[in-house]
Amino acid sequence: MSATGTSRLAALRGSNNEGVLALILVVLVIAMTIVNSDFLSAGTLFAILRSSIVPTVLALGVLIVIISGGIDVSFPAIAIFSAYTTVVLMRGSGIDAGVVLVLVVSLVIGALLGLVNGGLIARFKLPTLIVTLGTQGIFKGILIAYVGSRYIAELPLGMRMFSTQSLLTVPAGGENTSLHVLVVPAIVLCLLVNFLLRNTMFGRGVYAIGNDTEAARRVGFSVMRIQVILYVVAGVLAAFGGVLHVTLTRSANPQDLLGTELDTIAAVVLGGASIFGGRGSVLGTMLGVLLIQVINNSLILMGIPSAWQRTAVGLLLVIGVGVQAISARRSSRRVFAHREVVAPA
Amino acid sequence: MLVLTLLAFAIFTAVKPRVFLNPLNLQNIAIAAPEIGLLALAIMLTMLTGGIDLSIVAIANLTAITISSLYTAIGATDAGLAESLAPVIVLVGLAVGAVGGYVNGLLVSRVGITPILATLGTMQIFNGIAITWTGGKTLYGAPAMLTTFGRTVIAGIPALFLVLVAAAIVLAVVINKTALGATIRLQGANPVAARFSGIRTDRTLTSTYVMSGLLAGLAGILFVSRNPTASADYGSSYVLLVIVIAVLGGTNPNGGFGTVLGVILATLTLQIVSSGFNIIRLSSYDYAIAQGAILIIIMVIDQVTSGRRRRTVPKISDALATPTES
Amino acid sequence: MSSEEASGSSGTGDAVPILEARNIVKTYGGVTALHGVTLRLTAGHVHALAGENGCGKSTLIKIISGAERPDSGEIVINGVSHAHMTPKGAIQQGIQVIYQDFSLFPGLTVAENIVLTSAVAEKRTLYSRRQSRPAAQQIVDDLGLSLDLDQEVERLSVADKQLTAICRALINDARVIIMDEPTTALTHSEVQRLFALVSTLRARGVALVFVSHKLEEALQVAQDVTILRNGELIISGPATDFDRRSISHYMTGRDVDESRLVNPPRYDRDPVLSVQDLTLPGAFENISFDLHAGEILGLTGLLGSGRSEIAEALFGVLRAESGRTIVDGKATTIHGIRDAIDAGIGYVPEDRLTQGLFLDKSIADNVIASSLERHRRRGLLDARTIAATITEQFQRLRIKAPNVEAPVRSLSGGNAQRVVLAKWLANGPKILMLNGPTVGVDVGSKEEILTILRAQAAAGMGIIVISDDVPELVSVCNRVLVVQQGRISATYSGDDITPEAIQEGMAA
Amino acid sequence: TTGGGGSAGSAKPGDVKPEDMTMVTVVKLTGVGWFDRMEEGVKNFADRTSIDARQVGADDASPEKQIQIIQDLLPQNPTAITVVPNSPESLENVLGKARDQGIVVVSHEAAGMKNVDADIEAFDNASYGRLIGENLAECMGGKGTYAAFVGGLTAKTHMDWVGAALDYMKEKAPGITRVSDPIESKEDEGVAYDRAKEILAKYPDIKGFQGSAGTDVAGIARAVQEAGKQDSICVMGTSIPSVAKKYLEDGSIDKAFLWDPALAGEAQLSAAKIIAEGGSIKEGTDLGVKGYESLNPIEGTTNAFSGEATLIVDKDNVNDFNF
Ligand SMILES: Nc1ncnc2c1ncn2[C@@H]1O[C@H](COP(=O)(O)OP(=O)(O)OP(=O)(O)O)[C@@H](O)[C@H]1O
Ligand SMILES: Nc1ncnc2c1ncn2[C@@H]1O[C@H](COP(=O)(O)OP(=O)(O)OP(=O)(O)O)[C@@H](O)[C@H]1O
Ligand SMILES: [Mg+2]
Ligand SMILES: [Mg+2]
Repeated sequence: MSATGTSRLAALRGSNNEGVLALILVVLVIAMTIVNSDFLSAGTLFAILRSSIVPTVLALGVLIVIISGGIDVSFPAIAIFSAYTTVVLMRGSGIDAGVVLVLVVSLVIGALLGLVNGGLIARFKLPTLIVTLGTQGIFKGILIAYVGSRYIAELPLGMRMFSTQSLLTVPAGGENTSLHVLVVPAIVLCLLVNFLLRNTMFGRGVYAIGNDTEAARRVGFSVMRIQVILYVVAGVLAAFGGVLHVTLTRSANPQDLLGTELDTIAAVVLGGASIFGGRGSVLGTMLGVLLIQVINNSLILMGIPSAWQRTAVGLLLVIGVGVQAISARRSSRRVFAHREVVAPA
Repeated sequence: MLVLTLLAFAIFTAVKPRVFLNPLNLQNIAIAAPEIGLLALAIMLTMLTGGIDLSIVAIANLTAITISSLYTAIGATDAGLAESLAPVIVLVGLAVGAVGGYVNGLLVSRVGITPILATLGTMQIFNGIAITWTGGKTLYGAPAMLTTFGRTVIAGIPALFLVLVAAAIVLAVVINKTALGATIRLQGANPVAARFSGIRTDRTLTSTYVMSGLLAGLAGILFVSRNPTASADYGSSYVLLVIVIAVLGGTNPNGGFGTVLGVILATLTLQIVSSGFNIIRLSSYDYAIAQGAILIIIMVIDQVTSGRRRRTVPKISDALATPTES
Repeated sequence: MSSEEASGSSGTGDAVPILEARNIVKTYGGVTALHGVTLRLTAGHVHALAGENGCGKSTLIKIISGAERPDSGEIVINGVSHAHMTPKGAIQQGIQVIYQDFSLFPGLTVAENIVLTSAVAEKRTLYSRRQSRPAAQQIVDDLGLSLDLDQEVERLSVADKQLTAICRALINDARVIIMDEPTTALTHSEVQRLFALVSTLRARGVALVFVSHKLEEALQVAQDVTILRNGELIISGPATDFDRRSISHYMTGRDVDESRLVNPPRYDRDPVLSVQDLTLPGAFENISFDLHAGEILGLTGLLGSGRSEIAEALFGVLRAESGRTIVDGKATTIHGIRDAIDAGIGYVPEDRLTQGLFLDKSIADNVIASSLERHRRRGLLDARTIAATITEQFQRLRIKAPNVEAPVRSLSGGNAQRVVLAKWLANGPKILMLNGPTVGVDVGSKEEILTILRAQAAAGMGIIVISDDVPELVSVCNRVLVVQQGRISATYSGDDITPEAIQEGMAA
Repeated sequence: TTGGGGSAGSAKPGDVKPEDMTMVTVVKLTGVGWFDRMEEGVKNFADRTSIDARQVGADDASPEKQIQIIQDLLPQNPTAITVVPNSPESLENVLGKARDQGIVVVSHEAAGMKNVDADIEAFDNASYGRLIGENLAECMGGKGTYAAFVGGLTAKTHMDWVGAALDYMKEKAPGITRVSDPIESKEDEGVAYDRAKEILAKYPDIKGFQGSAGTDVAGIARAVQEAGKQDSICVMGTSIPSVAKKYLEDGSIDKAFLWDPALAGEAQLSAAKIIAEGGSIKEGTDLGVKGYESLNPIEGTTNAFSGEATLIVDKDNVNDFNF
């Protein structure tokens, strides 16, 4: 095959197999539409998009951490901690806070919690998995033991007002189905993080650290600073996700989100990020989340009996990543043009 | 790590000697530890190759369910027969564990799926199978052989604990004294070099996950031995816990380094700490806080002390790669 | 050209140094890497830093670049004294380093790797692939290279990785450029282009440090020479005062004999390896040759000629599409590395760090990595024979390390290579293929390694040396095959094996 | 074996004064509204009787943690342990040990357990489920399709409730059919919402929903409301007033069913007290707690009794509750 041909192929596939993932997604959707024609409807589409909002935002934070060569399991705790605490504070202070105040408060809390992670990891060079496993317990404990454990149904204005806003509404069948307005901030955040990772030196630094921390130091990146900042950013994103979650569910429940960490990490890795660090893209992550949401939100439509649904989710996940893994292997086959190419690990 | 275990022990002994040193309490620790310890060993083994196995708890439950339902099925027709077939039934259960592990092994080695994804998928598959199989109900009934074994105490030490000890010893031998063990560690240290050194990567990975499946199966047997029930959702809280234990025990999640002893000690430490806190009437959330704090403090101490030994830290998580396994 | 420039320069004496490292002491745990070494760099001069493997060259460089901190000593830049440097500080002072281990980012593209350092130094906040590309393109063109700027570094050959590292250092208008063995993987012509660029840099008044175990290269570019031995400064002076012999004498403290010395193979017996019409389209075509017991066969050619692929096909890394491989008279199909090893073939790969070594593992673990099967007794590993093997190899290859438990990461380049060699000798193969066996290895060790190869050959092993180090080929090979465009274009044997002959065979 | 649990071991029944008694209530998990409420009842009981009674529980509803907690209680040798099991069967062993040791054991939400001195239910799950079914059928006007949600396919009580409701429909409201097996909400309001949306998409003319976990109906109600069908669809099921309030008010939840965990907790403890003092629990026993004044044995069991403590919440009385 010709060099240009392969490079065009590679371009299609994307640096992290985004292409393949997109293809899998399309195939899946087609298959599901064949099984049940109702599947391909504005209603389902909107529902899936809506249910992807929070996972996507959370995944963005995870993505940054994973690219830097770390693993964060504390983000659900940070998310719900920030959002719930904000709600409690607002109720306590009696002011019916608007969007700005709500966001400021919760994002600051998220940033602080992220700072705890980043500080420990950067200062003591600790394994990220362990640190975040630790802080996760601490945050969760403090939240429920000292902030509160009640299910709160009355939200501050800043959250209330968006809970039921919709972006656009289309008539489908009898009634109207509408797309929730909060997809907008989700998409904006995706663009922002994408910019942060691709077009800022900080972003390059994150990739550099993930590739080879020592080499990053040698080219002059201040590894510590970047690490601290990136965990703060991750904390802020988590907090944002938490606020979106509370807004969407129209209630603040301190037990929510906890326990979803592995699924989110899976979505990010599915999106082409390497758990060993140095690789990953926002686009891939979005596709990864979308794929998992499509799977989760279509089983009833597919008429799969409840008892079999977990199995189905697992199977689809394995098949999805399997196809991807195989195609990734293919792409790493060597091409000879009388120039040596070392096959990657 | 040993220091730590003793420390934890000492503290609680000091705080509430009557209750804590109560043989009953010590036995409790020794009864709860084994199933967790086995699962932690399984995770540690897969981490040695730079992977992870999230499906172990699901596998353990499948084993438990297999044993319980086989027993009750045969028992329905002929109770005596069921009892006499107990050993066979247990072996079948163990086999289920091995098969589960084999599936993981194939996905990771042949198909080449990232372990965390492969096993997250199979975790749901196995768990789903369990739910379909049991219809979500908790099965009741297990061979008397197992239940009596579960209650047996030899020289003040619960038989269950001896199982863990035995398993640990066997695993330690496999890891440190066999070619397979060596290849597992090398595989984790540098997969490419492993390939170029003639190590059969596929075979190594497959056997690793089969072994982890077997350990999980053994844990499943302990489940039913502790109480003659089997359900799809038992032990779900163990997944994160055993990861904590493995890493706390000095296993490097990036592969290559980890020790059986470290994991066992870490298991005991956490058990001692948890029952200790329970005794001093700490709420489960205060406990969550304490556990997290302890975890981090230990790592910091370990880092500060070992920091002098190891200068350069290529990857952040290598910080705890202390080559003590050989 | 170099010679006349060398004479033109007046040594280190009068000119003011723009950077001076004074009385540097550095210890790693037990190992003393440097005690009291001083290095003075003069604007417009290339300073050759020579010494055996593990004598402290890279350590000195890492200290100047801030990658490591000295235990004592100072670094004086334009009269300003620093107790130690930081990577960022050094870069801002205009110090650029080509690290021996490249220190590249495998997941990023060539272009990104090249421009990243300068971007950091300029304290940029934003980064744009598009804008950074031309700069990278520029330097690549200056060096007349054919690097694919959009390729991920992970996918590159060692040579291209090295070229990328070089480009990265040269792109910044640095005042001091330190090259730690920059030419290990480069072809003759690439080296010459590098040197051309070096002299333009000198004209700009840049001070350069050049570390290489290819002594004639060092003498060709350098005006000043400093020689270390076991972390001690032995001598420092103008290049004109040195020649190849004297340098290797100062390095090793003895006379190194590099003359051609070969003993006759067992041509009487059947070949241990017979390759017939081996073909992998795009990589190599119709490769046929015999290798006899006791024979050392040279396989050379320009980089990318296909010489490495041939070896990798024989070792099962690649799968040849057609052709026969006959080992010890038995037709053998080699579909995987394991097949090759079972057939008694060993391979010391080109990319030592990723393919050859377990860097974080101990020397001991590395040495037995390939011979675990042979060390089993009743299913278990036999600790005693293992210990025996390890100590035997450790001593035979004279690996310089505190003990066998030292992590390979802590070894110097040459010693690391000995570990890879030890790994294979421990498995006692019939056929041993070595790709660039003495790349980055000092003259002394080189001689020792070649001696080991001769001894193995004498003991009946068939050896294939893939290399473009002509003197090396001349000194050990019974026969030399030249590969061009994936075909064997010439064969030399006996007295036809002369540097000149091989040079033009490769160039032709 | 009813009553007389304290026969074996240290705590001789009868002769212990309340001041010297310690009782521990082990719940599924702490830090959720439901069990916070139950803790209020436990405190009430402690104040009322001057018995040292406290509530403990894990940070998630997992059987293994509950076993662990009870294991760790044994050495402290309390007078009584009352427990709300996550998985009754898996507690049999450890509770057996407790009783051998002379500890009185009373359970809740676990009718049919063997190794307990008594099991106290707010009601028997069958009739509670049928009650929900009856109300749902009436609301749906006796015809149409409905879907049932459970916190988890492994949550026994939930499965009982939806099962009983379905039986009711089969017998009394043949015009009503259930669209699929019980749907799993994973105890998560968000999941309940997503599943409800799917159901609405697949069965546009669905007429009713039954929820089981505390937050199911809230999630369902949100989906229904967004589809603008709160008037045409009946949403009913187990929930907590504080959770259901806002949706009851706008009619997207029609009725919520529950029992007051505070009273349930108190009832368990007073049953334990009676047994510890040598008495026994039998038909008609008065636990001195509202809704538990006259216990009825639950058929098919020897030691399980139910009160009549079912509460039905709708938009009119929702504000009478403070939990
Ligand atoms: N990180 C480290 N930890 C421990 N010892 C080290 C470390 N780095 C280098 N050393 C030791 O310091 C000595 C000097 O190493 P250095 O890499 O400077 O040698 P070198 O002159 O560059 O050799 P070569 O020519 O093979 O590159 C060696 O003995 C090496 O083992
Ligand atoms: N408002 C309510 N009215 C009646 N029963 C309820 C109510 N809320 C929860 N329950 C039931 O009470 C028990 C405890 O509920 P809760 O959700 O707080 O704990 P849980 O661990 O989630 O238990 P479950 O998973 O069974 O709900 C569960 O059986 C639950 O179904
Ligand atoms: Mg060096
Ligand atoms: Mg609940």
